[in-house]
Amino acid sequence: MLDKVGIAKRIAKEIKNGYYVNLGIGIPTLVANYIPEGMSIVLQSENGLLGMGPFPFEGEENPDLINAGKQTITIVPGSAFFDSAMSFGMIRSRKVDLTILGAMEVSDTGDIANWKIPGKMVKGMGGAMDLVASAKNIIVAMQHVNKAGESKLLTRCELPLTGVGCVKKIVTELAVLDITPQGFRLLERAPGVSVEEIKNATEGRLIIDGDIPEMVID
Amino acid sequence: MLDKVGIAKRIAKEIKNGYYVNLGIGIPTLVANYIPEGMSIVLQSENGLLGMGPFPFEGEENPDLINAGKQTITIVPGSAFFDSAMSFGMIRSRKVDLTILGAMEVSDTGDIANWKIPGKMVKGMGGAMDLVASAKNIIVAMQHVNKAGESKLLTRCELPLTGVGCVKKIVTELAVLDITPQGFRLLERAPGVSVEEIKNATEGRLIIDGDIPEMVID
Amino acid sequence: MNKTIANAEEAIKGIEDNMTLMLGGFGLCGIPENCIAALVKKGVKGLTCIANNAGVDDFGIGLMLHKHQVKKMISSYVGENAEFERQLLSGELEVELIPQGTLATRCLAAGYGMPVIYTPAGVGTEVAIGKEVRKFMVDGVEKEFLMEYAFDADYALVKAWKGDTQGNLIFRGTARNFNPMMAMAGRTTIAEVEELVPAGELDPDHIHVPGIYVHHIFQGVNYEKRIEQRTVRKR
Amino acid sequence: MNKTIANAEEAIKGIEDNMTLMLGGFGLCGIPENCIAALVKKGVKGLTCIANNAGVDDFGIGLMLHKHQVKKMISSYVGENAEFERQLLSGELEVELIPQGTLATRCLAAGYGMPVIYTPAGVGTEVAIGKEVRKFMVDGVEKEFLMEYAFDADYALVKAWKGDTQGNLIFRGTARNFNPMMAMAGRTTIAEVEELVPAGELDPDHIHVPGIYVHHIFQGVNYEKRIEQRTVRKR
Repeated sequence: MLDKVGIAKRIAKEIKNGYYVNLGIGIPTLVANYIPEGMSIVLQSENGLLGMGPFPFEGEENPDLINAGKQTITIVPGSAFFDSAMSFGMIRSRKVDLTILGAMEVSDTGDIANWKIPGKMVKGMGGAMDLVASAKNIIVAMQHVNKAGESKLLTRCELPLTGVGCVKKIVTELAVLDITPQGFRLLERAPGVSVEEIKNATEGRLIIDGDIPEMVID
Repeated sequence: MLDKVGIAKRIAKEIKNGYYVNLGIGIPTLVANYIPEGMSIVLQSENGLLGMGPFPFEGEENPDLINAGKQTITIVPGSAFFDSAMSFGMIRSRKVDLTILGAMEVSDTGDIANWKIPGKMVKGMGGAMDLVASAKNIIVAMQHVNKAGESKLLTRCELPLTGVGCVKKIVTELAVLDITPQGFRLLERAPGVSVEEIKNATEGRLIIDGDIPEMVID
Repeated sequence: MNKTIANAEEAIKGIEDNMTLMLGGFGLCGIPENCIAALVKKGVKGLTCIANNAGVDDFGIGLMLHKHQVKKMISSYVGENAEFERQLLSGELEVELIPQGTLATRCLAAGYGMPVIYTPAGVGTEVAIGKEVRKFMVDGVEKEFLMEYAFDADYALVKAWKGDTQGNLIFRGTARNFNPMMAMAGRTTIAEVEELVPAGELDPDHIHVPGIYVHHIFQGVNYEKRIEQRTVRKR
Repeated sequence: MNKTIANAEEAIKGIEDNMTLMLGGFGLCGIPENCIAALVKKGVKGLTCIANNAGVDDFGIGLMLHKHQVKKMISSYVGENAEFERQLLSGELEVELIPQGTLATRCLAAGYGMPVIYTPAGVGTEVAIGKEVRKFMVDGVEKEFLMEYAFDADYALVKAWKGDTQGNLIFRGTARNFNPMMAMAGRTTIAEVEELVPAGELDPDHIHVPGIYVHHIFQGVNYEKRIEQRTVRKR
């Protein structure tokens, strides 16, 4: 079973040289720490930056320089600032190669729910609906089951949707799966996790085709 | 009867302090020379400039600095460059207070034709259709009659239209007129021109209400 | 064409009860601090505020919420604000949540004179309820889009880094965010800047918002520029 | 993410007969001189060119017309070019004239992922023939708009003043014009610049086109920058 860092590390392996990547809040943010050495990628922050760098050294925080999670950040050489209209313009026109975000539920047709729990205070969708509606490649980082042990990989999302038929790949504490017309397809097992466990933790249609390898995470 | 300079001088009197003004090619360009001293206006050039100044001194021409007529120009302090999308964005959102342009024909309902003569090489509308479709205030500088003595102020334009129901005011060699729901309304006569002459030169509906004063030009 | 006025109080003179305002900023970054303070002091009420966020309890739009000046928020994300939550649950405050890109593009549409725009954001979700859905071909595939209207705001209140007396604006870092589009979108636009310079001192190639979009400009005072999430790393 | 390539020849390698190209520039100001020269040398034919103008007889797109490489021009104004006129009248060349703001905004739409935009330009004229007309309220009055589609171009060829190895672009003066929107609109975008600098040398607040929109960048050579209408005043 993977911890959050494990999920982040596994997702980092999906990033290819030359990618422009948008990282959501939470586990996706951690992915930036595990991008293979020597790989040249650019992080987009939808509040208006290409070329996001790491957190600043203490004392060097700049209130005019934050990411979409409102955290103080730095920039890397070759970065560019722009306004929110251009930021979502480049998202809508599919210039961002990969979007990594968290989810509360995903359906076996690629629907995603990650912004609203009825009965709880609703904070809003931020840029998530724009990102999922336009991204050419979306990887979801999420927990396979909730605290009550119920599957979050469903036939149909129960929570209000963020986007329809958009998720391409999912990395959970148990498995890597992609979305096919036939439902979730199991690609890899987390270290020490059996196919049976994944089957039991997945409510939606699940395709298990041949031997399922265990993930390799350095 | 006014010459071109006279028409330009008369139109210059329509400009108010604080106006953003777009000047078309031809007589409208001349208007810039007769803006009353001490008046603060900004000239927009739709190829991407606010704050157009006069032609450069010889030897100081800059190929990267032209107006919408492709002439070398200068800029005044406080100017700003922008791209063509923003330029027409500010035109469409009616931030430009006054548009002055030439015309081949105008109808008594405010239609304008100024871009195409069937049978002759068609060069294109440039930005004219955008300007006339959006400007909140359009003044047309034109000849009242063509070389054959035929009126260009018509009941209905014969040439292909540039825009519909958009012209507010017309200054010709003979008169100043505005467009009302009842047709052209004669406001002023050019020096030495009689109401009768204007009547004869106007094919469209013409309202002559009371005494028509002679224009005062500088 | 001098658009300079003395201060925020003078700038917001025309803002009355029940108007619709746009306020620039993302979180607390790039917010019009001086204008917000002046609005709180003036006490106008019943405002509809178009702003990406609603500030925190004791800063930004949170200060206006505390004085019950806001009738409705149109935002993409409104966390980090207990008073906001209280007013929302008690029914005092109305909230319309819309996707962040939709918010930005509806401002752009207003500034660029486009009556509507189409976006795929929110298709198939509750955001789409009551909206026109239309299919267009994108990269050879049919895709659904929502029609969204341009905003119409009485005032836009924006904050820039530098500005000149003609109203030209330059932003810095991610404090730019929604400010340029809102500046272009407001029926009347008020810009507060950290540094106001005479016309001619800004490089015309570096202007982010040309002065034609700005009606009043003033140099703000006492910028706090509070940081919402201070994150750092060790040396 | 180094997007630098050696020169125009390498940049246009992928451009084939019958493709659709966007070419930046207004008149001869800000045109991609090096790319045009390379296209002439390569001799690709049957091109559809989206460009505000068609150059003059012996410069700009006029050079491509002279070699009969252009099948169709989509422009707002095409005067100043005798060879153009000859080919048009003889039926060799097809021309679609569209309003200049429509041209700019159809590029913007492509770069910003908007399938269509609405503009009042051309309503009631022959430009509106065959197009959807729709009414929207503007300032309390109903107004008609035309629906215009985003452009879809295989390549955009743009010219900037400075650029860096990541593809970030900065323009100068009115040489900016259509270049930024075309850079954002092309499926593949090639930028030629007068000065190419390493990443980190350009101020990130001054970038007009972020590198994400640019696929190949190179430093151009031998810029002529011809002036079309030399107008001066006496000292």
